Amino acid sequence: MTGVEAAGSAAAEEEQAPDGVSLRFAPLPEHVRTARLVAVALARRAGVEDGLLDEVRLAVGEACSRAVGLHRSVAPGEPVLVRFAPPGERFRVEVADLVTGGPVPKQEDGGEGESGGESAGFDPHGGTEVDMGLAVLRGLVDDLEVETVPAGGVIRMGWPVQHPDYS
Amino acid sequence: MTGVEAAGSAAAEEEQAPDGVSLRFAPLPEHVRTARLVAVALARRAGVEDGLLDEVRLAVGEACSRAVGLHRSVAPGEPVLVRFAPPGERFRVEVADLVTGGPVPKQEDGGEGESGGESAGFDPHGGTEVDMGLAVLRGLVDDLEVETVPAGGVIRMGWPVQHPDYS
Amino acid sequence: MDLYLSTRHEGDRTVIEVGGEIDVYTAPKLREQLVDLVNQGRYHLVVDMEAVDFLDSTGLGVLVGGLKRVRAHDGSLRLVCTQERILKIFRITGLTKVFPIHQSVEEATSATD
Amino acid sequence: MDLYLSTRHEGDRTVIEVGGEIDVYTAPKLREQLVDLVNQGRYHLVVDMEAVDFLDSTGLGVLVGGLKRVRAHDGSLRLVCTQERILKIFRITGLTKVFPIHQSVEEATSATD
Ligand SMILES: Nc1ncnc2c1ncn2[C@@H]1O[C@H](COP(=O)(O)OP(=O)(O)O)[C@@H](O)[C@H]1O
Ligand SMILES: Nc1ncnc2c1ncn2[C@@H]1O[C@H](COP(=O)(O)OP(=O)(O)O)[C@@H](O)[C@H]1O
Repeated sequence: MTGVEAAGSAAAEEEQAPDGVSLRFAPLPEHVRTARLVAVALARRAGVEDGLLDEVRLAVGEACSRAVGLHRSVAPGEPVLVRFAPPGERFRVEVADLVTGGPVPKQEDGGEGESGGESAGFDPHGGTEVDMGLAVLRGLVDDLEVETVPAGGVIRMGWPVQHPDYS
Repeated sequence: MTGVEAAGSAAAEEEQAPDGVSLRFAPLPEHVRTARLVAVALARRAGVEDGLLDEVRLAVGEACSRAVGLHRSVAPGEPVLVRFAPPGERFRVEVADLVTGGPVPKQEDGGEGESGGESAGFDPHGGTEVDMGLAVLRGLVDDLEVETVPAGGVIRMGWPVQHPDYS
Repeated sequence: MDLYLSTRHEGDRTVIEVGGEIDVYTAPKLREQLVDLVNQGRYHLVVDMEAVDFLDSTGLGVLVGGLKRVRAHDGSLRLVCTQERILKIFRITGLTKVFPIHQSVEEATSATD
Repeated sequence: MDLYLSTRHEGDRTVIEVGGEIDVYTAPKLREQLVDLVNQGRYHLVVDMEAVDFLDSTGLGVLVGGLKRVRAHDGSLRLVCTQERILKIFRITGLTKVFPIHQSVEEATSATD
């Protein structure tokens, strides 16, 4: 967790002076791919070892899919925010949603997705998936923090880097 | 220019509810690569034909390099903003800086770059380059608008798409 | 990269070859395919994941949904997967206990347990 | 993708093979190489751009800077480039009138105009 503190809860607040990179996107599945692409490019450049890049790709994708899922039904007009910290001893990423305990109330069960007419009750944007996403994140990422903040929820993740570009 | 109007000058203002994707980054050369990567991925997905992707890559790179160059000497703590409009009849991109006629005053000549000790007077972050960047943009992009707004400068670009994903 | 699907029948078994990325963007396509097959009365499914490059929890969710559907008809859903990075995702979510995972399509189509 | 540089001398000419992306991030490396060569007294440079994948105005600026430097010593800076998408960038900036652009390294190293 050590490397994560410095970032504070900046991602959940308005981003005033990001000294890294931040990506904001409408809660659409296709943009999760953009976030994955950016995450891997930045991780590689930050010096995350090649063997960990798949983990970064999957973890950032999961965190973003989860935020997209949370936003889609109740806050489709609000963007999801991903913040990549500037180069340091760790490669740090924060994914913020506005739904978890945030200004936009979370639905009791995620069952009211847009894909009505489902017989078996599996809703790709419902609670099952959000939980499965968290299960993947918890199993995958050692340096993981899932927090509820006034502005919503933040998932913070960190990975070691081999050669910090700046010190 | 038709496709560009809808976006207004949103990129130059605070981004309240981006329904597309926006990328904010510290004015560092390496982040220009991130912007290029995102631009090409989004352009491809938006339906910009393959033959135009090189143009998108170069143009977005030029606009971002220019903004980075403008920020570096006088506003290194302020981020550059790139905004990709949601899918529509055109693939629209805006790159905003805070220096051109903006809150952060532009230096008279860009000659005070960090690379002192240059004998031949060519400064990679100086005015020459900013002008060369504009020359490339003007020669390259048909649908180009370079505007000074209260918050700084905005470069707006648009390209045709073959199959708008949403209508 | 997109999702590629190709389906073939072998007796009462149906093999679905999946390639590319199964994620929040493409998973609906796979779900549709599984739903269609069940609606056509195909209740013994083998999902060949050897050409899958990326799988996330949305993809897992679709597979779990498929399993629920075929089980409602006393069917089966078997996976073919030998890629360590894909297996890892089933392992950390405990789904290796839920899905029979096979080393080859032959093994999966001939399994009867 | 990064920038790759390799330099060899042929008589009083120096050939600099450039590969990869010349952009705002990598251009300083190329500039340093050109400055070093001029400081070593190499005033006749041939920049082989056949393996360049991407070139932006920062790269153009570095080449123009190199040209200024060698000219201060009555030298020359010739380019080897046949890639249409790279040539296009020289054309739209009017730099085809500033740089001699050759079809091959052989042509460039033997040119005397
Ligand atoms: N619109 C997109 N935004 C972000 N990343 C994308 C996008 N499309 C594809 N990618 C990612 O880029 C990588 C290469 O995909 P590519 O083959 O270029 O895409 P496509 O199948 O659209 O041609 C993949 O890892 C994929 O996740
Ligand atoms: N840190 C980065 N951010 C954004 N784009 C990058 C980054 N590094 C490389 N790219 C882009 O990704 C593409 C493929 O480069 P790749 O070979 O993956 O990079 P690398 O040389 O760092 O391994 C290139 O077009 C390059 O511009």
